[in-house]
This record gives sequence, structure tokens and C-alpha cells, in this order.
Amino acid sequence: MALLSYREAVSAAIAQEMRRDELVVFLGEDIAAAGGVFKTTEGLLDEFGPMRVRDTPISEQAIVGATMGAAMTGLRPIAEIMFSDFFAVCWDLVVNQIAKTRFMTDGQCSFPLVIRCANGGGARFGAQHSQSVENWAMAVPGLKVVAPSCAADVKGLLAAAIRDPDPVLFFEQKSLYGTKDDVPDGEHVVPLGNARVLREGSDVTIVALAAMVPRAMKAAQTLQDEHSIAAEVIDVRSLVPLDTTTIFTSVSKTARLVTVEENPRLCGWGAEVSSLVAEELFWDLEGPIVRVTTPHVPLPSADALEDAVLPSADRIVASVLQLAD
Amino acid sequence: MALLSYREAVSAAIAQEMRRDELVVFLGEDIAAAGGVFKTTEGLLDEFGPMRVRDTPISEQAIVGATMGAAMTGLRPIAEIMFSDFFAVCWDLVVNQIAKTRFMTDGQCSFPLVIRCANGGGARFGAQHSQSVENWAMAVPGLKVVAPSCAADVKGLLAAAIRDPDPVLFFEQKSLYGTKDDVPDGEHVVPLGNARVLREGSDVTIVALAAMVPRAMKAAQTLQDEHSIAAEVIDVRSLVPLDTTTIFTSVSKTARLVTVEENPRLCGWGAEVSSLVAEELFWDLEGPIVRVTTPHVPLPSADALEDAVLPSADRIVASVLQLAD
Amino acid sequence: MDDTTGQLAAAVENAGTPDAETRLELYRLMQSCRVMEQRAYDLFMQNLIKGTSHLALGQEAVAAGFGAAMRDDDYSFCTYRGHNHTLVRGVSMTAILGELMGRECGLLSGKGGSMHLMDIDKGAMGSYAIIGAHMPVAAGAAWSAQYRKSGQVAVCFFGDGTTNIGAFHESLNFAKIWELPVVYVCENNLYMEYTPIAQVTAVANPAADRASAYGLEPVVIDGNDADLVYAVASAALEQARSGGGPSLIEVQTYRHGGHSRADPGKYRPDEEVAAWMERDPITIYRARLLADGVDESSIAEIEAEQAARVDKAEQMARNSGPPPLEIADTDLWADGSSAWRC
Amino acid sequence: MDDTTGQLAAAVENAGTPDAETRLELYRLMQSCRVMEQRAYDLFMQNLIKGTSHLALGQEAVAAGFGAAMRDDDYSFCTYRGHNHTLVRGVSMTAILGELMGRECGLLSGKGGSMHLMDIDKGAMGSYAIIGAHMPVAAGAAWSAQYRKSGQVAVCFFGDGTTNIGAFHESLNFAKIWELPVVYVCENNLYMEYTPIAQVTAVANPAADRASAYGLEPVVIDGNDADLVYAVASAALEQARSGGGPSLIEVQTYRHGGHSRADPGKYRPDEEVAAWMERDPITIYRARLLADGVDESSIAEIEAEQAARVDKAEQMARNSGPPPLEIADTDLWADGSSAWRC
Ligand SMILES: Cc1ncc(C[n+]2csc(CCOP(=O)(O)OP(=O)(O)O)c2C)c(N)n1
Ligand SMILES: Cc1ncc(C[n+]2csc(CCOP(=O)(O)OP(=O)(O)O)c2C)c(N)n1
Ligand SMILES: [Mg+2]
Ligand SMILES: [Mg+2]
Repeated sequence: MALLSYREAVSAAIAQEMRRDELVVFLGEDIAAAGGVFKTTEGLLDEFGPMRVRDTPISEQAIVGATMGAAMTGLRPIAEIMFSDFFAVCWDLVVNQIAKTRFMTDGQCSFPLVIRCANGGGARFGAQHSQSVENWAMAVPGLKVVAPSCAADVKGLLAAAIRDPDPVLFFEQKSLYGTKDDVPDGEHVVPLGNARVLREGSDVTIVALAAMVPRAMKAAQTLQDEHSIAAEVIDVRSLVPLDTTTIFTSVSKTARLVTVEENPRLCGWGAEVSSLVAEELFWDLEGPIVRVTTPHVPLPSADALEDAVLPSADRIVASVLQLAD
Repeated sequence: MALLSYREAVSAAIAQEMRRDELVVFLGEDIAAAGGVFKTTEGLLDEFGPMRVRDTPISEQAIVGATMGAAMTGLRPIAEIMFSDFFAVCWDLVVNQIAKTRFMTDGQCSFPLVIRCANGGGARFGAQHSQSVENWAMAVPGLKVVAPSCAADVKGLLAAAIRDPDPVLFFEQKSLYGTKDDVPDGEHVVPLGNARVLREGSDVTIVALAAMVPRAMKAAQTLQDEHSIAAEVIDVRSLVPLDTTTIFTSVSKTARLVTVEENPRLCGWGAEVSSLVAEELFWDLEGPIVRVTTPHVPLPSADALEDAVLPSADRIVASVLQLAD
Repeated sequence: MDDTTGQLAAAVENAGTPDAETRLELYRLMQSCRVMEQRAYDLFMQNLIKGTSHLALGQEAVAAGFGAAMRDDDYSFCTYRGHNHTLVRGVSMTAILGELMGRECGLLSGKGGSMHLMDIDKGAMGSYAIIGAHMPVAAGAAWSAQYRKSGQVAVCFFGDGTTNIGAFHESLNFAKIWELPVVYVCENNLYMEYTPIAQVTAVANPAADRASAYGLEPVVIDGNDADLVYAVASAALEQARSGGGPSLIEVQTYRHGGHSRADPGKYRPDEEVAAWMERDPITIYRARLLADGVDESSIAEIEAEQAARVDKAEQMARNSGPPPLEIADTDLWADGSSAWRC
Repeated sequence: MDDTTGQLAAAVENAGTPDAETRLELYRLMQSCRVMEQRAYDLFMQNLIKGTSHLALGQEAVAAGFGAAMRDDDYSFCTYRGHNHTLVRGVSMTAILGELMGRECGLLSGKGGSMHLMDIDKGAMGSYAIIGAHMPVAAGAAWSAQYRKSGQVAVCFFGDGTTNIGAFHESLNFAKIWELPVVYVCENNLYMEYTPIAQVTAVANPAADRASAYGLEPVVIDGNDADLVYAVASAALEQARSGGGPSLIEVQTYRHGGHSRADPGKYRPDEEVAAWMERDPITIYRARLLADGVDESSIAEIEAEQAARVDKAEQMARNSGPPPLEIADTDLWADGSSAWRC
């Protein structure tokens, strides 16, 4: 075990996979010489050289398009889109080209590629550099969607994403970059599509993702300590494939579900999980399904305002208590 | 009353509003001289001239950006994005700029604009010209989202959208363009945010949108005729603002809900409606909430395949029957 | 300025006549495109092709010239107007017509349709129906070839209207700074769908007048002259293959028919259409071959062979049934499934 | 080629000296920018500005030259590096610093932050934090002015790195074909975030070498010479106002500090930094004014006045509290609410 930051785990995963397979290449803005604007890719240029780790112009369509073209001709490219908000400038390449081409061509080619990005709020960057768009990706058939909550998962899931034969959008939560965590030594790979039960409990299931996971854990502790409510906390980790088995098993046991998502309210991943449970596990439920989300607004910039809109541990606690009433 | 096609209702609405307000202008690809690739805008150039009805290059970012700039400086522009799939090439302007700027600037300006597009499947155009992306729009705070199911609503809702002080994405369903319908004479405006109960019933509520509305109506008839099940059918018409009052009133009465959506499964608008009901109306429900959707795949092109994936009246009937079991 | 400046211009200037075999091959390729697309038009009119279809009747010299010049393992990327670009790579005509008709024998088993033809085994890397999207993808394939040192070149076809979209700009700059082995070919047929390109473009030659913005040589040629297209294609491919980087070639041509489906193309002045019909690339080439002493019989043989080919292809496609419904949700993922949960 | 070719080059060539009042105004504007941003840097270091902030220290002559040349009702559009462009339109310094600090007195009450300054009453039409996005928006404002025959011009500032994104291309073509009254100003400060622009751009002058691709005149000027910027700005504004259409001006300049926040900018060679520090636009301009006989006292007066202004602005911003939490979900819609259901 080594203590790594969430940030360091990114380069650790990429390095692990680049050492293993020389078809893995990496491109993006300021990722090579500068080591990334979040310092997530330091050292890679030195170790792997400029043919494998390449700085690009500010041309997100070219970056993502080139990633697609490389993937369909034998490479395993990794692209960085600096902030997830910028997916909007290259969304066509992601959703209409990469996501659809295998299906449309009757499986003639596959797209072993990863697009990483810094996602989410909490850094006081304002509305165009803070949003959570994992739900945009989940809504598109043909994309796998991963969002880790800790350094060990960053390393393991990113490695798995790079090995995966399908396109994976990998959402790193920027407010977690500084958090540290024990990461297994040696090769570390965590298969996609497995949610993780972080805390067991019998009264209510709390399903969370990325930055919401530590908040859910904190809420669970408060619920236990102050209200004797035993919450089970699940880190979804991967939205596609979605581990409904783990979620359903838990809800069958607790009979109550609260989802905690950072994306704005409408059509978030929590809505999908809620609707699945409302359809397939209805008879097991003993109360409403509650969704805790950022309200349906862009993120404000001032610290006080941003803190007011992002789901907090307190808000999670309050939602569970309301459900328990 | 006049019998108009869904297609003709588009130009009728635009003409009505352009006559009324000379700040209304209209731009897009092939919309002026050619009258639109779906012939939805015929006659407008002749009546309003080339300064108000302007053909553009294939530059969707320029089209949508110019629309934004015009709206914030006193005009009321209407833009056409030919197929809704192409939102992906200008998504940044829509979601990061138009949708956020009023909020970010503390309300300094508003964006009285409409972006119309041809949405949805059924025309055998293949995966890049057939998808339903109304759920993409619903997921973004700051956009109003409208999708009419008949010519009268095309005219009335498009007129309301043009008068609305906020950005409205207006989804015309391309497979409905040829359908005809009675449209009131004279000025016709239908306020946004009102769902419409198209058929009353006490056993189950079926909530549908756009092309799924006639299918839901057909299914309701079959349910009545062959199974003596009285389905209430609601045409949502506007996803944002969402008329939860009408939907909730109906579900409170029927205690059962089926949503029918054309967008692919994950994070569709049906998930949002389902999760709202599962949270706020849980105790009124007497059975699971069922979602009928296109499966989570891109649309195939061949007629047999496309028909197999889009929700059909038969599939709606089967879903209701399963719920009634 | 770049040291390759003038290289392609010189190739155009000095374009000799290809050898006899190549010339017959050019004729054969053009003829195969022509008969296939004429048949596609008929099938559309008979409602056997549903949805839409974008023909390149009149533009065959471009597909043929590049098709003949490319190496088998080169990559080609094209648009919805890509039936010919796909066919010239050696793809089955039955599979193409079958796909247009939505039949089981279709190149994509009916899942893609007329706008998305791809045959990856032949290097036909797909047809893209969103304007400009394939331009960076082609750059990526070229990057891959460069990285793997495979000597392959990517060729990317697009229309005049495509020069005004952002992806065009990003792709050309990107290809140049990495000196990628990619050849961008702008088929300037004077129109986007119905709007004349001149009305919406700030320069006269939508591609060539922008080449210098990417450090590239401006090249405009007559795209209805198969020999010339072949010559410039050969030079550009050679430049790319030998590490000389990308190129951008504007070929002037014209579509005989409308943009798509049953569009009669009435927005085009009659004289313009007539003048271009005079410049039909196949008529011209046939006359030139004859004038250069090629036997009428070898030409007739090609014509008969392609006529028979299209008849057979149509028959086979007609005989093929609709695709099995089970495939509607397969092959989203590499494992063959479309499962999103586990 | 366009009939305006050479018009701006002529303006640069013949740029005289602005009148005395304008020159003092140019100095005042530069000085106000300088003190405000230096203070912003200090506040950032004291952690009173959270998140990020992108300073344009060293680039003040551009904001000042255009600011002085614009009509009050003209529109300006800028980027996250837009504090100065906003200030020179006559916007309150307190409101700007307050916004950077996330205070109630902020220009946007703390809802936007340093990257999104806007003051619509002053024609400061917003700061856009996604590269290139504001370029078509500025074209739209110009279209509106053209349609309303208001005589207003839109000015749009962006960086060298922005010339490689698709929106740049679409906007320039669009502006030209409609002959819109918009002036596009590329502030070439040699770097995108950390990557030198030359490394990722196919031409030497990222904007000017592409002007001809849009039928525009290529213009490159020293962006650290306030008089020159003022002259070219005046000429471009006049051209646009009189129906002569859009222009694209590349101004060469340099940021003294890093890209954002506490970036020390270490990727830049020491000599390069030193050479550009020598060319500080304010030092140069001060010396020029003195050499041209302007009283040292009037210069000192401006300096004192701006020093007092920034002190007062800082104080007022510090005294202002955090924004009321209720505004976190207001003003999504024109009715003031953020309601998505009814
Ligand atoms: C992004 C995008 N915008 C619009 C369209 C609709 N469209 C399809 S073909 C076409 C015209 C393209 O013109 P050009 O590039 O000249 O190619 P041509 O059809 O002449 O071969 C348009 C506008 C599209 N497919 N994608
Ligand atoms: C679409 C997009 N891609 C990337 C970024 C991240 N980013 C912010 S500033 C910047 C560099 C911009 O360089 P330039 O245009 O030269 O402006 P400067 O910062 O030098 O003023 C980048 C890459 C962004 N904001 N938007
Ligand atoms: Mg064309
Ligand atoms: Mg720069």
C-alpha cells in the first residue's frame, strides 16, 4: 500500500498502462510539458516521450476526433478534456460518432479509448468550470461512464477503462484531487460495473457518486450517532455499466432509498436509479424514494453560494430523517 | 378552424409572430430561399424579406451564437437547427452560454430566443439523423423545452415560445410533419407549461410526448376495447416548465403510472417524472411505475429494425397489462 | 511558408497520362459508380430504398481518381454522399445496395443505412452524416499510421459546404502541426443542400483559399478529369507517405441531381446544369480514351461487365430478406451486447 | 479581394498622435487597469479571492486603446482574462473587485465570479470562460445593431490560443458574409495556458495569417503601444460603423505573470520575460508622454487618483458581506425565479 493523492493516482494509472502496452497513447491541452493544469499528468512526458504524450492546440473536436480515429485503427488512446464543461464543444464527436459507430456498422470496429476530465464543483470556478455532467454521458447509448471517489479507485478504474474495449468517459472530481488514500502496490485494476458497499446498514440505502460519497459517509455517521439510524452507503463508481445488483440487494434489505447526486435535478442519474427501483423493486419499498441533488440551476461562484447549492452532509441527513418520519 | 399540417403550422406560427413584432428575425441553413429541408418555412422569405429571414452557412456554432448575441441586444431571434442531432455540434453555445448567462450575471439580461429543430425517429434516416434529444435539453438548467404532438399545438406553443422571455428549445417531431389537424383561426397562442389530458380514465395514467402521444392514444383505445381498462392519456407538451400539477392529479386518481418516451432509456424525461412521483406521490401508488422507452441503443436505419426499437402502441398495451397483473 | 509549397501544383502541371491499365481501371471505377447510383435512384423511386440517399452522379472522377491511386491498406473517410468512395475501395456492390435497401445482406445488416457505409477490411473507414465530423477522425487514423510507422495514408472527402464548420478548421491545423499523413479532399459541387456556396462563404475557393491558413499549398483542380484527379491524388498520397505531411485539395465538380432523395434541384439555373452536364466526367473520359486509341471493344466490355454487375447486385439485394430483429440491440459494445446494467 | 483591403494597414501606417486629452485618458485607463489587477493579485495571495483569476498585467494598452476609441453604446465581449476590458467601459472598480472576492457588492452579486464579469448598462456584454464561445455571440450583437441600424459596433477580444478552435472559424466567415459591424481583436501573448502558441499553430501569426481565409485584411500591430492600438481601433470601429464590415486585428503583447491563480509561468524563458518586461506598455507610455512635453504633475495626478481609487474599492469590497444565500436560486428565468415545474 502507498498513500497517494487522487491526483497522483491519475498519472499512476496512465503510467501503469503505458508501460504495459505501447499502443496506449495520450493527448490533450497542456498535459505533456506542463503536466496538466491540475498536475494530474506530471512525469508522463519524461517517461514516455513526446510521441506518446502529446500537447495539443485548443481544439477539442480535433482531440476527440483524433482519439476516435486512433482507436479504430489499432491504438488505445487516452484524451484529456480539461474540464468536463468543455465536452459541450466536442459533444458531436463523443455522442454521434464515438458512441454510435460500432452499433451503426454492425460491429465492424470497436473504440478502446478513454476520455478523462475534471468534473464537478466546489472550487469556486463559476458555472462554466464547475458543473457535473456525468448524467449527460449516461443518457447516451454507447458510452461507459465512470466516476471514482477515492485515489485507489482512480487508479484501478482508470486502468480498467484503458484496457476496456469500449469508449469510457472518466470523470475525475476536481474537489477530490487533493484527497489522499491507500492505493495497492503493483498492478491495480478494478473492474468496471461494480458498485461498492462502503458501509453496511439496515434502515436506509444511500447511493452516492464521486464527491458525494464522502458526504454520504459523513451523513451516515451522523445518522448513526445522533439518530440511531443505520444507513448503508453505496458508491456507485460506474454509471454505465450500472451495478443494479448491488443497489437492488441493498434496497431489498433496507426498503428505503436516498440518492445523492451532484448534477442538477432534472434527468440526473439519480432519476434513473429511482425509476429503476420504482419499477422493479416497488413492492419492497416502504417509503418514498428521495433524491438529493444540486437544485436545477448553474453553479454560482462565490463560496457561500456554491456551498449553499451543492448537496451537503446536513442535507443528506435531513432528507433521510424526513423519509424516516 | 383550418386544417393544417404539423409542417404548415410551423410557418404559420412564425409568420403570425413576425407580423406582430418586427424584432422577430429568423436564421438557419436553407430556411429562406429553399423554404427549409422539411418545407416548414415556405413563404417566409417572400413575406418578410432577406433581412428577417436569412440563410446561413453550415456553421451551427455561429447560428446559435448569433442568436444569443441578437437576443441579448434587443431582438427576438428564432434559429433552426436542421436536425436535433446537430445540437451536439453547438451544444456549448446552448448549454454553457445561453442557458447560464442570465443566472451568472445576476439577471442582467434575458434571452428571448427560440431554437427549433426536427427531432426523433421513424424516417429511416439512421442513427445520426433520428435521435430524440429532448432529455439532453431537459437536463440543463436554464432551457425551456417544448415538444408538440399536433399541428394546433405546434402553432400555439411555437407562438408562445417566440413571445417567451427565456430561451426555448422547440422539438418538432419529424415523423409528425405530415399529420393534419384543426388549428384555430386567427391569433393562436398556447401558454407553455400546461400538459393536456387527451383522454380521461380511472385505471392508469399514461404520460407521453410528441410522436408517442398518438401511440399512447391508440394503446388506450385498445386497452378500453379489448381489456376494459380505462387509461388516462396526458400529453406533456412541455418538459420545462413541467406541469406536475396535471400529472399528479391524474396519478392520484388512477394510482398507476406509465410513461412513454422516445428517447433512449437512461436518464430520459420519463425517469424524471417517475422519480418525482416516487418521491412525492409514493403513498398514492398502487403499483410500480413503468417506463416504456426506446432501448438504450442508437436508432438502426432499416425500417424493420427501427420499428422494432421505437415504442409502439402494442408495447404500451403490454406494459399496462403487465402492471395490471 | 512550408517547404512543400508548390509540390502539388507541380504535379498538376506535369500530370502525364496514366498507363493504359490504370486508365481502364479509372473508367471501370467510374462506370461502376455510375451504374450503381443510377440503380439506387431507380430503387429509391420504387420505394425500395426508404429514408434518404445522397447520390454523387457526376462526381465519379473524384472517387475513381483517388480510389485508383490509393494503396489497399490506406484509409478512406467519406460523407453521406459516399457510396462511390466506398465502392471504389473494392466493397461489394450487393452489400452497398442491400444496405441502402435495408436488407439482411447489407454492408451493415441494415443497421446503418445509406449515410453510414463502412467496410473496415477494405479500409473504407466509414461514412459520416454530420458535417465535418469525420475530418478530425481521419487525422486520428493518420496519427495512428504515423505512430505505427505503417506507411498508410488517410484520405478524407467532404463538400464545399463543410469548409464553413469548425471541425474543418481544427482538423487542418491539427493535421499540419503534427505533419500527419492525411489528404483532405474538398469536392466543391457549388452547393451545400440548396444554398449556393458562394452566398455563404467569404472566399471564392472555399478550401483552397484557406489552405495558407494552415500552412498548406492551395490546390484547385478540375474534378471531372479523372486523369488529373489521379495525378494529384498520387502526388498527395506520396507526399503524405514519405513524411511530407498533409494536403488539402479542392476539386471542382457538380452533382447531376438534387441534394438527396427526390430533390429535383430546381434552385440551380438551367444553364448551369446544362453546362455541367456537358462536362460529365464519364462521357469526357470515354471520348478521351477513344481519341487516344483505346479500343471501343475494351470500353464496351467494361460497360457490359458493370451493367451485369449491378443487375446481379440488385437481384441479390432484392432476394435478401429484412434483417433479423434480434440485431436491433446487439453490438453496441465490443462484447456484442448492449447491456447497460449488471 | 475585398475593397477595404489596406484600409487598416493605412491607418496603422499613418497613425498620428492622439490629442492631449485622449493621451491622458489612455494613460488613466492603463493605470486603472494596472492598479486594480495588482491589487487583485494581492487579494488572491491573501486568499480573499477564491477559485481562480486570470490577470492581464502587461496587456493594458489593448484594453485602454480600444476602451478609449469605443462609443459608449458600443458592445464589448471578452474572456475570463477580461477584468481590464470590463473596467475600461466605465464599470465600477468596487463592483469588479467585489465580484472577484465573492461579495454582495460584486458586479454579479457573487453569482458569476472573476471569469464572467458583465455590465450590460455599460455595453460590457460579458466575459466568457469557454474558449471561442463569445466570438459568434459578438457577431450576433453586431447583427442586431445592423438590423436595428443603431450604428453600434461589437468588439470581441480573445487570445492567440483561441484561433485554433472551431468557433473562431465559423464566426469570422459568418461576420464577413453578412458584413457585420464587429471588430475581432486577437491578443497574441504567445501562450495558451502553458503551451507556446507556435508549437500548436500551423502559421506564425495565428490570427493575421488567417485573415485572408475570411476575405479580411491581415493586420498585426504592437499591442503594447497604446497610441497605435488607439489608432487601429478607431479605424476598425469607423470601418464597421460605416458599413465596411468586420475586421480582425492581431495585437502582439505579453502577460507579465502566469496564466492564472498562482501560476509562476516558469515555462517561459527568462530572457523572453525580461525582454517583454522592458516593453511594459505603461512604462513606455509614461516616458513617451514626458518626452512629448506632458507635465509630470498631470501624470502623477492620474497615478494618485487611481491609487486612491483602488484603495477605496478594496475597502468597500472588504466591507461588503457575503451575498445573501437566497440568490443562489434566483434569476434563472426572466421572471426572477428558477422554477422548473408548475
Ligand atoms: C452539422 C451539420 N449541419 C447540417 C447538416 C445537414 N446537411 C447535410 S448535407 C448538407 C450540405 C453539405 O454540403 P457540402 O459540404 O457541400 O456537401 P455536398 O452535400 O454538396 O456533398 C447539410 C447542410 C449536417 N448533416 N450536419
Ligand atoms: C474550449 C476550452 N478549452 C480549454 C479551455 C481551458 N483554457 C482556459 S484559458 C486557455 C488558454 C487560452 O489561451 P489564449 O486564447 O491564448 O488566451 P490567454 O489565456 O493567453 O489570454 C485554455 C486552454 C477553455 N476554457 N475552453
Ligand atoms: Mg457541396
Ligand atoms: Mg494567449
